[in-house]
Amino acid sequence: METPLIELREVRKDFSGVHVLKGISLSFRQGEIHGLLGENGAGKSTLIKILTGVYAPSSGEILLEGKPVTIHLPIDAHRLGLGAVYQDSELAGSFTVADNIVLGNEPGGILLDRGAMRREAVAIMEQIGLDIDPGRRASTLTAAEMQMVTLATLFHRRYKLIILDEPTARLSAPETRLLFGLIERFRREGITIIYISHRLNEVKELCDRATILRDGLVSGTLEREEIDEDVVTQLMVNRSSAELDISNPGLAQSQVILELQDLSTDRLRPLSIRLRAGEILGVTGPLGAGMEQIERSLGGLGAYRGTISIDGRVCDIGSPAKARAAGIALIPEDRRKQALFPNLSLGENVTLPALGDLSRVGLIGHGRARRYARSVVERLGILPDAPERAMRYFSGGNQQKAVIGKWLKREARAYVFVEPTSGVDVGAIRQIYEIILELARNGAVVIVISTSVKELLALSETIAVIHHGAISALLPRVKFTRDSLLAATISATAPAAVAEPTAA
Amino acid sequence: RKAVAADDFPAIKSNGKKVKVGLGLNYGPFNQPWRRGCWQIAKTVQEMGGQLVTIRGEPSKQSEQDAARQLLDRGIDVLVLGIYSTESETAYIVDDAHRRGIKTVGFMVNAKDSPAVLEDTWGTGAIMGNWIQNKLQRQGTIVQTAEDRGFYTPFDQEVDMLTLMTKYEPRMKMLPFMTGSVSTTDEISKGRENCLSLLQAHPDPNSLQLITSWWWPLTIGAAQALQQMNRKAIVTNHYFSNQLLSEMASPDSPIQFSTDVPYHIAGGRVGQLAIALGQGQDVPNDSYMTPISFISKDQAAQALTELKSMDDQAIALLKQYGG
Amino acid sequence: MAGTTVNSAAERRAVRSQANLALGILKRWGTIIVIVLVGLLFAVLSPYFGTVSNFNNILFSMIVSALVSMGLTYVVAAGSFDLSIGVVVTTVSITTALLIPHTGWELAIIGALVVACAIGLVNGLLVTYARLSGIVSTLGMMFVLGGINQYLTNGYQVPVDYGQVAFRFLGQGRLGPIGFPVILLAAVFVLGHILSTRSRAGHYIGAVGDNPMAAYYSGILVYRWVIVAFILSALFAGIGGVILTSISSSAQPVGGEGYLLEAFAAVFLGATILGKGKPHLLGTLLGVFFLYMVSSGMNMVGISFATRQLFNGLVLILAVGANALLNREEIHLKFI
Amino acid sequence: MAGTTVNSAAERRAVRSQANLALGILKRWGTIIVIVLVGLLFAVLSPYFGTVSNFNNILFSMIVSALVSMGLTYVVAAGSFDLSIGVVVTTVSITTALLIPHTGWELAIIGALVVACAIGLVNGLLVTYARLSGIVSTLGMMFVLGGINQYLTNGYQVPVDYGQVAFRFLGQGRLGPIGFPVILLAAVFVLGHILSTRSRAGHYIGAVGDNPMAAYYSGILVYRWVIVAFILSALFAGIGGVILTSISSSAQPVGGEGYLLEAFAAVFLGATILGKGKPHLLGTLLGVFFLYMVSSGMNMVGISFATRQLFNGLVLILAVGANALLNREEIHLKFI
Ligand SMILES: Nc1ncnc2c1ncn2[C@@H]1O[C@H](COP(=O)(O)OP(=O)(O)OP(=O)(O)O)[C@@H](O)[C@H]1O
Ligand SMILES: Nc1ncnc2c1ncn2[C@@H]1O[C@H](COP(=O)(O)OP(=O)(O)OP(=O)(O)O)[C@@H](O)[C@H]1O
Ligand SMILES: [Mg+2]
Ligand SMILES: [Mg+2]
Repeated sequence: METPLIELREVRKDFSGVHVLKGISLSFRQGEIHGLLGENGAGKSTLIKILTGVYAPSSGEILLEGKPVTIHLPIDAHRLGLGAVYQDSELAGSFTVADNIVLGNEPGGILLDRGAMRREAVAIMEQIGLDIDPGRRASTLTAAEMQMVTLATLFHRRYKLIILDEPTARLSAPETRLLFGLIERFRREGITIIYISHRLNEVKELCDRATILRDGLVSGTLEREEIDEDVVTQLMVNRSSAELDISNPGLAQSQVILELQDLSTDRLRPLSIRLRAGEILGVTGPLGAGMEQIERSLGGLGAYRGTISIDGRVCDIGSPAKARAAGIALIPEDRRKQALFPNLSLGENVTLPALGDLSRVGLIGHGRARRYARSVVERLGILPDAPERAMRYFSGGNQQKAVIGKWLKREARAYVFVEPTSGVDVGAIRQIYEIILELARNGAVVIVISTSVKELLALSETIAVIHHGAISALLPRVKFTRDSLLAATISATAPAAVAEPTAA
Repeated sequence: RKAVAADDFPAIKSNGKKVKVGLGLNYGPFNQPWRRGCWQIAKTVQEMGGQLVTIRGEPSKQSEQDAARQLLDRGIDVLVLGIYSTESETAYIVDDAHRRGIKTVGFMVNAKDSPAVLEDTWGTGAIMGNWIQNKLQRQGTIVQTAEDRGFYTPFDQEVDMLTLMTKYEPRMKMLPFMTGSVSTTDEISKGRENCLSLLQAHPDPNSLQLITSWWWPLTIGAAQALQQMNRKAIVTNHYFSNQLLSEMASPDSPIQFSTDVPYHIAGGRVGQLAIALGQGQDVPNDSYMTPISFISKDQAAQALTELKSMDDQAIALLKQYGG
Repeated sequence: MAGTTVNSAAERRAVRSQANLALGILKRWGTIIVIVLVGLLFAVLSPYFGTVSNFNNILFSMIVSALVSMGLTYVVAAGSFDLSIGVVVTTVSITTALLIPHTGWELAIIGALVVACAIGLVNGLLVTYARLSGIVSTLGMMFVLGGINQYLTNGYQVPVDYGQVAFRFLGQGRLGPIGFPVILLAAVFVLGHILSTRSRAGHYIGAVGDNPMAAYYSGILVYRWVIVAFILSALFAGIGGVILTSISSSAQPVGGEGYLLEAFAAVFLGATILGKGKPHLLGTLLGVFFLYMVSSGMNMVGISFATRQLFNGLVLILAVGANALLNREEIHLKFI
Repeated sequence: MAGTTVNSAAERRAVRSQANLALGILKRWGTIIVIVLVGLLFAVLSPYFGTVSNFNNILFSMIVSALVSMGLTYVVAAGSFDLSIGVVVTTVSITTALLIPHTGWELAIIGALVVACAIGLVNGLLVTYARLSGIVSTLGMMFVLGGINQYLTNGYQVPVDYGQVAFRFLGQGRLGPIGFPVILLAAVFVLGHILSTRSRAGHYIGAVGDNPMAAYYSGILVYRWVIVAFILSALFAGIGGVILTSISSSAQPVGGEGYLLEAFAAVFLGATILGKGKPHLLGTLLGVFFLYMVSSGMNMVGISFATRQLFNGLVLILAVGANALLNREEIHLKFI
């Protein structure tokens, strides 16, 4: 058989004594789409960062088309034709979208050719059907838009290998389609793709082969036809996928807790809805439809019209602090920017909202705090279970778990989760779902804003689909099947939406 | 020439008793007079059979006080208190010293319950005023500059003295004080900038007759400004320095008169007082003023050579004390 | 999965612990080791350095600087800068000296510290609600206070009556071998340390400094804690001012600015101590101690002004460097 | 979905544009308006302020400070601090003055600027590869250079022979009404401006300062550009030093430190100019001009030291404030 494009031999990596990759040997064939799966903290991102020169391996070697190569810096990788969109890719906030797309590979010599830069960027954006004002400052983009722009950066260099680290974590169904289109195009151009995701169905749909990492080791590589929920789950977290299935038994009680009356913003048409104790409302829709407006209003992040009342009391939610006081907890989507304190320890991160309860006479009991942190870490199975370790050292999924962990203690009346399981492995997803259901069981209202159909079907008791800033469908979960919901999210005039909104 | 108040300094003789004198060397690059002072203290102490204990510090209050406190642990009989800290600021050190039976003497600054040798600021002001008034025949406009007020008290005293003398001259006008920043900044440029805008504000050639600068870098700045705007005005200066004197010596420089504090004389007197104190001779807690030297343009060259030779000697001697 | 967690976690713990044995100590103690070594060097070079009374001297010298630096620590931890602290020392010192004759020393101190807090409050408001750059606004404040100091004193020093025994004891008194102000410093440090490690204020300030956006989303009153940080910084500087007044039985019209650079050196040097990588009070204190120890040591050894500065700089770079080189982050992208 | 983004994007554009019409102008010009107003104030108070020759004087006075500040702009833009720039002025000035007698002025200048770049390089290496905190290492460098300056000069000024007509022309010459150094400044500014707005270096330095991680991932050699920024800052300070030597026909052993605070004020004041919110060369230049205009104005009006400082501070706060208050983004969470 022909020489693989990339071959990894016995790649090891330890971060100052912590062994993360324990000897990975793996090869990627010319032009294949190779899925990479594994529980949170298994070492996927680390592996591809080594492959692209972000980290240096502790030992082992990398062969490109049979020849050993050394990759010290990302630029070396780019030169060798290895491109990647990392899980923690970011944009330069004060730069324009165009500048970001061509960043690092601008046309022109010592002096930049701004005109050409913009033209190239616009060309790329048209090519991939991305419609954002190229002159916009990147800091004004939504998480999903940022992700798409990050993807666009792959198009201004010629790559042999493209690595996508959980690209769909921040995308909704329609953009995911768009992305798959792009991947298809890469495949046709014979570009090899490494596709990291926790969404098995995506991997099944796309990949020719899939490798499962577990705890820093390859626990198996599957051919396309072998890829199957159970096998993969087994290899990943050695449990059968059946164990991980979960659904909302219907926890809604009678009394109404959260009531929105004609809630509206510049980008959200008046919306009225009453949510009962224990009710979990799932909200979905395409990018830019206005889902985020609900979260912003409830979180006190933006001005809104209409009233929000909790337990019958109308409350003014002008700021996150007020929202918090009113009993609303927002678990935002962009964890790195909006939820995590990278240089504080895992322990400090999860205890922060609970400090009040952990202190006596205004003094925080260190012992208490430590015990509490441990309990959270254990309950969520955050790996490594090192509460004293700085948050930035944790893997994407573990960071997400920590974000959820922040809110375990606080008794809020209403919780708003945005993409609660983005980048979380199947095992952990179940734990997070259990926590969410637990919150509902204890009589809180939960709103889950998510673009994962599977997630909504598993968690919600009621589901709202939003299009162009208005609810196009608001129905009990039972009224939906996977396909009908998917259809409903993609176009406003899907069958499910025909049924008149009668819920709650 | 000598100043009147400076003349009554007691004649002091060593009675042979061995004395350890503590002295902090806290002069920096701009403090060459201060160094000449230390030089004479050291010299006198040696000549009168005493032993000098030094600590090399930095030119700052903090460092000066640190050095003083550290010297108290060096088994000294007499402590010389230096120039940066005022009488109040060193009071606690003096009290501590006296508690330990260590005598104290102030060098160019008063010290609590101690004798001291002082810079004759009032005299300097008076001499300067006297010269200016004669030069201008008691008519015309003058302006003063020095370091920021409160930064170095003697300057403030001299400025006030001259202002006062001018008040009594109906045909003389004193413009508002031109503040010249502090020694951590580029004072020559500062002096130049200030003077430039001053001249801007007084474009009429005979709207300003004379600039008195109490600190030599500011003087040089002022002189440069005058040349740059080619304006004619007399510049007078306080404090010698090699640069100042060589500038003053050059024929086309507007600097015509300069006073100076002969630190070397003061140093000698401090040395004598220190020995006397250490030997238990009785010395009243009086402050003695230092004579004032002042030169006109034609004397600048000679003053420069004297200054240079003194500096060389000073460096040579103080080397052995880590100067 | 529970299974895997346990043993993988177990493994990791094992690995970690043995790794710690190897590097951990050095990492934590890198800077401190340098400090100790430098100390030993001086002790060898000069017989007078390693003495108790010299140790006391060092502590005594660093009091005001330590207080100012500790205050600054909070502001830097909150993610801003405060350039006005130096002048605050002077302003508070003047206020104290001016008040004493009228109100007696107890009220004078209280009054002066209230003034300090007011200044901090204004700084805080400017930086938060008024949305000004911390550097520019505190620089502006520095000038404003400088002006006010001139108005208050006309450039003359304000004496404190030598008869004010009780007040002068604060700065000049001794308990046994130890100077009383040193004890004050210790007390303030302990309080400050508790505040920053054990109190909610401390944690929130840290959180705001680390990621203000996240803090905001978590419903932390970001502005409040930034303002608190500025008040603390001014208050600490104020305490320094009061002690300074007592030490020098007077208030000087200028001079406080000198503490500014020292404070910054101390805070950022301190941040590297104990491998924390972010400003913390203990580190700052050790940082100040280091700076003053070096300066005292150089006094003792008696080296020339030039060498002195050279050494100062090299030793500073060395201390931070020692630590930086040991704490090899995977990717290092922080340049402040 | 294409649809939705289109009109949402469109909406946003629409909203923005109409907002611009209302506030935009003020936003962009807030600080500048204050500057102009202050200028007018002085022009009213003193008939001699608004003259061409005074304008020249202001420009002439600000040359060195402007060069230092412009250099610092690059470092701040790259996300670090450089506290050594002030002393670099002195060191380079000394080097120039020392070299001239031996090498002639042309080579002396080249040599001195090479020294400057070397210093910048060392700073850069310390902050990147050696992973030191920018503040501490450049502070250390500041001390080291201070010491070296002493060694080079023994604390005496280094004179430049009055016969060095060509060299002295650089700083003291005039072309018509305009001082030659002012022309030099203008030239350097234009080059620097092109460098930062049009060149790859400027673009990447900005990217690194904005988000080093993003820059690193996109294959930008982060360390290289940080180092370049430090070299530029030292180089600009060096040019300042050379001109200073020429202006004052001598090199002083100390004094450069004074430019440091001015530079920081200018850079962060400048960052608010034209509503950019991040440091840029034009802003810095205007910032310096503002500071020197105010000081010259106050000299003319002849106000007391106290009032002078007060005014200085208030006007500084006002200038930044004017702009900050107008630029009301959703949430303001930047406190430096
Ligand atoms: N810079 C770092 N320093 C120290 N430890 C690190 C660092 N980066 C990652 N780790 C550790 O390495 C392990 C693997 O991290 P990695 O990001 O590769 O996991 P992952 O497979 O990508 O998980 P996820 O699916 O959550 O993204 C984790 O335990 C993480 O804590
Ligand atoms: N220590 C001093 N205190 C007060 N005024 C002084 C002091 N020294 C000098 N002056 C004043 O300065 C002026 C010049 O002083 P000085 O006496 O040295 O010069 P003179 O008397 O003119 O010359 P000469 O003393 O030849 O005989 C005199 O008006 C004198 O009053
Ligand atoms: Mg990952
Ligand atoms: Mg001075």
